[in-house]
Amino acid sequence: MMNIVIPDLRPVTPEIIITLSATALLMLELIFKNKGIFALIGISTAAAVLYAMPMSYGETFFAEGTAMFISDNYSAYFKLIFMISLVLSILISVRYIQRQKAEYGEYYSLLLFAAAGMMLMASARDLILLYLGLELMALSTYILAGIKRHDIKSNEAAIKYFLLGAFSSAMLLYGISLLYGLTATTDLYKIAEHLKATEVTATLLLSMALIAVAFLFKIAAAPFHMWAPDVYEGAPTSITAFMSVGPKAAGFAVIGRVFYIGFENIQTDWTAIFIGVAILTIAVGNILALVQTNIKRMLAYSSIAHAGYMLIGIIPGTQESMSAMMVYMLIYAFMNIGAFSIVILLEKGDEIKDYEGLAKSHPLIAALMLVFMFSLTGIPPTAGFIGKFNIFMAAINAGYTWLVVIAVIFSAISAYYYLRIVMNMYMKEMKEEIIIHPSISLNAAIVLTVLMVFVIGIIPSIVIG
Amino acid sequence: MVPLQWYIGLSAIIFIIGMIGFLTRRNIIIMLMSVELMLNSVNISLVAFSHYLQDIKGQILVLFIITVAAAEAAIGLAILVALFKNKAAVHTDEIIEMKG
Amino acid sequence: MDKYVLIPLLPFIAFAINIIFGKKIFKEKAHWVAIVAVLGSFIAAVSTFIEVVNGNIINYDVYSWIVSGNFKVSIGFLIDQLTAIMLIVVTSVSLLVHIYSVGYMHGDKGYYRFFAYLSLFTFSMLMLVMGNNLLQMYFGWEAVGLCSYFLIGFWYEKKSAADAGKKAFIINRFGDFGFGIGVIMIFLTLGTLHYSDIFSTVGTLQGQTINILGYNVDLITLIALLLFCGAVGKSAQIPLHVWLPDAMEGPTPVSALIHAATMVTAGVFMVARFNPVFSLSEVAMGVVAITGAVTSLFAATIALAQNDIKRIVAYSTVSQLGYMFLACGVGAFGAGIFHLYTHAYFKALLFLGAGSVMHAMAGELDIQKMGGLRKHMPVTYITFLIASLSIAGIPGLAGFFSKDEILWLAYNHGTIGKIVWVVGTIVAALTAFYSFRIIFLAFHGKFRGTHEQEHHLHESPKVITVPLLILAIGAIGAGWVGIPQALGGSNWIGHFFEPVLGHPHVTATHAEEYMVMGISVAVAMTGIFIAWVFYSLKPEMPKILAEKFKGIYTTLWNKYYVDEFYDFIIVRSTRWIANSILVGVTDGKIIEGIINGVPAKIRNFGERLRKLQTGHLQHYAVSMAIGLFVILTLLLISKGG
Amino acid sequence: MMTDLMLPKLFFGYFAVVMIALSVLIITVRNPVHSVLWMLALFFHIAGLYLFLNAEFLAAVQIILYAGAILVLFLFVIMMLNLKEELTAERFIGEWPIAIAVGASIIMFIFFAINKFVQGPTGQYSIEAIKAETHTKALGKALFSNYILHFEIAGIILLVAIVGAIVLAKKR
Amino acid sequence: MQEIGYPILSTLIFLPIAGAILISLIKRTSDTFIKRTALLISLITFVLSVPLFSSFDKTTANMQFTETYNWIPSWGIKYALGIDGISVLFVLLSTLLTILCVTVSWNSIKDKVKEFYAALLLIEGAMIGVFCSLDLFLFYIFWEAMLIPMYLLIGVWGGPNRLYAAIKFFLYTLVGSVLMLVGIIVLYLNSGQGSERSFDILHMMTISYPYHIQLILFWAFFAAFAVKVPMWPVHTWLPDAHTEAPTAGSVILAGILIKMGAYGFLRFSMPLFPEATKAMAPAMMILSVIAIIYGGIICFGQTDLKRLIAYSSVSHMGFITLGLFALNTQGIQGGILQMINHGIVTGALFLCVGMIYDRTHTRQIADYGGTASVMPIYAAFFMVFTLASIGLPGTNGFVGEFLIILGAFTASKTLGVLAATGIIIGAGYMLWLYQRIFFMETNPKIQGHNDINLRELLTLVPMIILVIWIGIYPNTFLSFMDASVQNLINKVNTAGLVQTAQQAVEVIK
Repeated sequence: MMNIVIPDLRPVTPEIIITLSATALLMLELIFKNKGIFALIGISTAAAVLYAMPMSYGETFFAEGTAMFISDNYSAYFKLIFMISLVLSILISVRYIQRQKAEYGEYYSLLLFAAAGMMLMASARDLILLYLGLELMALSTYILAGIKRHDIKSNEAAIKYFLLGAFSSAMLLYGISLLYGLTATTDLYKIAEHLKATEVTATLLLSMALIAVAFLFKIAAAPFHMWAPDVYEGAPTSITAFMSVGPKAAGFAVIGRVFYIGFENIQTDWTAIFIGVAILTIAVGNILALVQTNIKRMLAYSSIAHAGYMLIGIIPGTQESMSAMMVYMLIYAFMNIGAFSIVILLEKGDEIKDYEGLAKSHPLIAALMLVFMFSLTGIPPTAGFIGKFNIFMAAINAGYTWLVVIAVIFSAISAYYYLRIVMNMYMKEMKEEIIIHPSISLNAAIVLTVLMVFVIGIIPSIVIG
Repeated sequence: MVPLQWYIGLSAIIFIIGMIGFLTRRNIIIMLMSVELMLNSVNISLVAFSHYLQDIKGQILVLFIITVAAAEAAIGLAILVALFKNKAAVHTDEIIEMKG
Repeated sequence: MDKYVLIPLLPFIAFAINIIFGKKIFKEKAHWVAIVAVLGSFIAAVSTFIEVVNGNIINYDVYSWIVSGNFKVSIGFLIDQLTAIMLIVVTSVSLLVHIYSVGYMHGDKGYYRFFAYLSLFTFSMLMLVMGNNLLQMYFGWEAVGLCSYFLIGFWYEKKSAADAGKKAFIINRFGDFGFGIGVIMIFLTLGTLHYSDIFSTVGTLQGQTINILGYNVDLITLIALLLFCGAVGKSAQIPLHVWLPDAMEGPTPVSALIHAATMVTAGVFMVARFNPVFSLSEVAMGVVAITGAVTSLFAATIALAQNDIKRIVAYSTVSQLGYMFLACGVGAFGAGIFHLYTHAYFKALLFLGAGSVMHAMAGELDIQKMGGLRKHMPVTYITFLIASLSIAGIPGLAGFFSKDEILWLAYNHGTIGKIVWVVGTIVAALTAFYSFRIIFLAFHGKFRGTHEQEHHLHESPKVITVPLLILAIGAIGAGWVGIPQALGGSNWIGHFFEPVLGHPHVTATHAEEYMVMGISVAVAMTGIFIAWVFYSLKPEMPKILAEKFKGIYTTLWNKYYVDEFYDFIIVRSTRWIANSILVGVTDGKIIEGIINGVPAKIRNFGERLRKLQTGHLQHYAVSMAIGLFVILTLLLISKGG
Repeated sequence: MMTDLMLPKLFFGYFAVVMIALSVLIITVRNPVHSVLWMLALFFHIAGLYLFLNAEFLAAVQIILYAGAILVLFLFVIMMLNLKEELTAERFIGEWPIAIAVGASIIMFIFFAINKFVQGPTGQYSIEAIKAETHTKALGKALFSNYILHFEIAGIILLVAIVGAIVLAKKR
Repeated sequence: MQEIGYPILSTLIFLPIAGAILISLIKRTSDTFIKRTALLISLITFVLSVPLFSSFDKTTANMQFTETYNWIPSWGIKYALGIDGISVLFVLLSTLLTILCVTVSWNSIKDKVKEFYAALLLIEGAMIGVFCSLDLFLFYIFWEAMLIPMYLLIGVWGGPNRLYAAIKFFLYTLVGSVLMLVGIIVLYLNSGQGSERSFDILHMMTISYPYHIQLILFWAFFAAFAVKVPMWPVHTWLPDAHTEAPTAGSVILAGILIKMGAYGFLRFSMPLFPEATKAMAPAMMILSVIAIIYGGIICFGQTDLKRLIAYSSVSHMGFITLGLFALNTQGIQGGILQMINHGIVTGALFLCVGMIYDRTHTRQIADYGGTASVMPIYAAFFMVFTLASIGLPGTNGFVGEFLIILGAFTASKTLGVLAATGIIIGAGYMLWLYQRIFFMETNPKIQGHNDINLRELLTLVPMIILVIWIGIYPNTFLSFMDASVQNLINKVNTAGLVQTAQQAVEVIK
């Protein structure tokens, strides 16, 4: 008389693949001593996921006739981004974590777990599932941030990230609980239906605010951004690269879903919030980046600013703007990880002054860094320009011209600090000998990113439309 | 019959107390406990809701929250231990290596 | 390729050759290229002149220069009586000066350069006079200005020379500013710049007015005056006369050619050329006449007190130019040009004579340090004397006829005419005085210079004296083409000009004409006599007078302080504005202040913002809480539940 | 009438007062060990409240997992650090008034919000229904059918926690 | 129009870029080989650009040598190239100047030779791209892309204060450009009236935008163009950039880069927002006149050779914008011609300055004097360019300035007169400069330097030829722009008439 319905697992295949291989890695660690193989497995897993994705379209897990897990274009696109950031992070990690004495098999499996968490977030249409995915991602990232456990900075980054993360997820839960109380369900679509039927209450706004705060924390939008610089600086650079893209993307993914589907009927309210936050984020990110001396911190602030630009994609809520935001995310993944991979390439490349005279000793590397910097600034013919152009066009089309004007002014200001790097590389004399640590995987990552930066910059049609 | 608002109020109070604890205490462990406090307040309200809504999802969520809380505690304390090994510090104002 | 084109082209070719190959190939032979070219164009000019005399007016376009929308202007030649006479003047004087320079510039390191510039000048001057449209005239106008800039500053190592050249060019620019606007006005009103069309249509503008700052100004008057600005600059009339005396920094042949015979007369030429426009505006004519009269008086008075031989001659040039404008102003365009033509010869002669003296005195210019030169350099003395007599207006010599023609026609020309006639007569006296002041001080008495100077004294070589003699012939005979009927002549030249310049109507009788002549001759004689008294009979007299009228004397000596005034008003003030206002304040403080200030502000705002990022994680948490609080405030206040 | 109307309210009143008091104690007492103990007490009361809301399984879990596992873990860690110094050290951060002000104002809003609260539609799990098949069973059924995926993920999360704890805390 | 065997415009754009890539592959030790390659490429580019001159159809105002491919269909972006009478001359000028830049840098650039020539060629490609693009998006790409190599050119091979100058140049221009970007997007979004949205300029020109939009867009584009020109009061980047940039950089800046602003006005502002242009023309003209006089007078306060010439550029560009916004044939033709002239003359002046700087390594005017005795040939060249820059008849400067003043005078007498004063001022500072450098007794600092060598001579000769050619027979060049300019003017003048007519009809009804 126990009638357990075994639900259709097809849509979850990618997640299952990635979790299985992550678990497998944990065991393999006992067998293989050469960690290179792990990287290989990780990459091939990503490939498998991407392969499995198309055949996994559909919804699943029916509770009272509604789905909880949905695998559609939206989620697929974000999963693509996750996989890209995963692969690139793995590529830039291989030699780096050796140098950092942090080479554990768990490193890779944790990366995979984090990715799994993100994928769940992207696909969840049920708040409980969403929460679990978020926690899976978050917990893995906490650990990864602190994985250089002999390094005080790494510990500090981890503890800060962890505490604040826990704090924010508590808020998220409180919001969810209120929402549950209001609607008696955790399924976004049902919530939406029910909210449409009833009139807007202050409680709803409260819960929305709480949820928004939690997500904005994840994408490091001001004023919930303050963890980012410290954590980015302290964490191992490869993880910083990963964090600056993956969790951010996941955050945007859930924002898109929850707010567009769940809170559809109070769009005006949350749009107002996001506009304010977006402006603040762009301003704070760019202005603070101006005064940094540590390149990882600078990139942290720059990534905050970029989050602001992406929020501009969220605000209008048109099909166009959403896709623009996603495209930006993709481009951002390439250029940002590219920049970080250069940072990793250098023996000591954390301080901006470490780059003085790089063009003299290593012209090629300098040139590559130059490309990434200009792409982050958004100068054509790099991908960065396409991303910005796309977002701004969507926003203006939706009538947010004034917002775009603010954004472009700040993006012009941002040129100043990106150019500082270029200036140091090309126009200053070398202080001390610059040592670099190239490796096949790292070079592969750099080549891949720079290639994409240019290809997308020149033939944008491959990502837009 | 106790009105639902009371439960919500109670959970709200505890939530805020937890929050204040998190915001004010220097000791990281206490901060961690404050977070647990907040989570519990959420649990209370969830259970209350699910009772009054005659719906079970809330309680399932509670179950998961407890699980996650456990995991969080484990990881958090692990990080704390690692930190403690490098630098005998459990106070937030002792770990300001990175700023600006 | 007809000979009209050759007239200007030959000198230009000479210039091109000399400037490119002169330094390397020709060196000391550079003059041959130039002289041959000028000779060629002289011959062409003469034959053209004969054609014109036979009543063949040449007017045609060579090619169209600038075409933009409805604006069309071409390079072309108009050779009528006026141009023809100018051609003769220019090419002949130029030729003589070329020859003269061979001796004068001998051994100068810029020898080839000098001849190149001379050729270029000849080309430009010819373009100026031959042009059949205003823009081409403007072209020649600026080009001659350029050449004078080069030649004044020929010895550029001397600061004074460089300054003088620059001064000449820039002051001319002031004149050309008006000229240029005049050109544009003409185009905008008449839609063309070609003389023939302008003169045929200008009549339609009569009575039209244009509003300038609320005043209604008669259009023709405006145009005429704007053009006259150019003339004032080029011909060194008040108030733009200051550059000409300084121009004497250049080599003497240059002074003779450019600053006596040809370029400076371009203004007169232009006014004469535009007589159809000028004669339509009483006001303009009046202005021209007054300016001329005032200038001639003013310059003559200055000339009295100068000691530098070339400067004296320069001021006399200014005053003679004033004479010519005076003539034009009273409608006696023909007389003006006639005087231009005679003046070219005797004034060139004066300069070259002065040059010859300098050559002998090893560059000494102060007539107070000369004396008794007539023994040492007879040819120079004779020629110089002839020139002085001619300029003084002694009957029979060229100067007499032209000057007399002017005075006579002025006398005939209503009230303004009467006034300027009086002025003219006074000027005649002054002219005679200062001319003979030179004669007596430099050539008579006994030598007052140093000893080595004394036995260095010698007559100049043939190549210098021959041109002097030729010019002397000009100074004597040039006037004979204009002997008035009153003296049984035919005033051939007057009639020659009539088709172009018209003929002012004469009301007065021959009797009055004799009277006018008489007066002018008399005053000339008086002038000469006084000069003889002052500088030969009682040499102490001038000193006493100078003491007596110290104020006047110093004022004259300092040329009425005009230079100082300009220096203060224009040069200093401009530099002051540039340095202290534009560089210092607007660019430096205001614009750059903003440009650099805003980023700086942003930066230190960033620095302050940075303080908030304490690294203390509870502060981060608090900021989150505050963020939440703010959001809630906005939401719930706005919604009010 | 009054009694079975009053009794639950009294019950709740007791729980509420004690819980609030306990939570305040937790975040204020100087000695971490004490606050852990107060927390223990709090958890028992929470469990009680769960029973009161007839969620007996959750009550059990609350005791076993929270009180039994997590708090013990906390105690272990606390033992690690130097309590002597801790007892003398400053308890609060310098800016605690700000923090409290913010917290207070937020709760003001929360109250403002929640008395506008309208509860959602009621589902089929009425008290009777749960009573019919025991609470545990009801929960379990849901958990292993509709929420199987969540369940698995929860498992993975715990796995990650273990891995993380090992990676971070183990000697090497 | 005659057919040419190859897609000429694309070739002109991408040959230099390819060349840059090629150069960056050469071993950096072989400097001379790098130089030779650069020279060769620039020469080939020039030769290939000649057909534009020879087989350009002067009778039509249509775009010629057009190439069109779909690029980003989803945004209606095309890869569309083409030139008309307005742009053709700039393309030629770019290809010519690049050669001279290569030769003049031959010995003066010793560090990072490879990067230098690569950057130079990249700039050339981008510049030509700007002048050829018929698609706003494409245009913007080139417009911005040029900043990168130019920034490096100034910042890496520049003078002592180069870092400041470079960043100033970059940010100044960028701020302007991003505002234009917003404008471009708005324009695009409004371009869909009765058809597909597209960035195609020719398509946009067929649409008449509502006046208020025109006004906003005009100012948005103005922000970019005015900074590039540079118009007063946003000119202050120019002196720094010019002064600090290496010779080649200054030449490119003066010769082409700042022309792009004025070109932008012609190509976009006027035909796209005719009514706004008409409304704003007076303001623009006033700004221009201020620039003329301000830029002229401030030259008297300069002690630095390059800085003085830079400020004179401000004044000259004032003339150009004045002519353009006079909105009549003479004004615009004069303006375009004057752009060419200024490119030639100021470019040449910077070449000259570079040559003497290579010898003396000082830019202070006070360190010179009497140079004419030491380097007569050089002095002669410099004199010619000085005269051209003060607009002496017979040089190219005169034709341009005269036409501009004529046009300005037609539009507004007062402004015309004020502008004319610029000619006096110009004569003042240029001749004063010339005197201080070349005349008077020789300054010991420059004693014993040898006169310009053959390479430098050959660098300057083409410029002289152009100066005289345009001065004596400008019609060669004026005839190129006739048709296009007429077309443009008609477009501006007839704009809005239709709407007003409709309104009139409304009123009548």
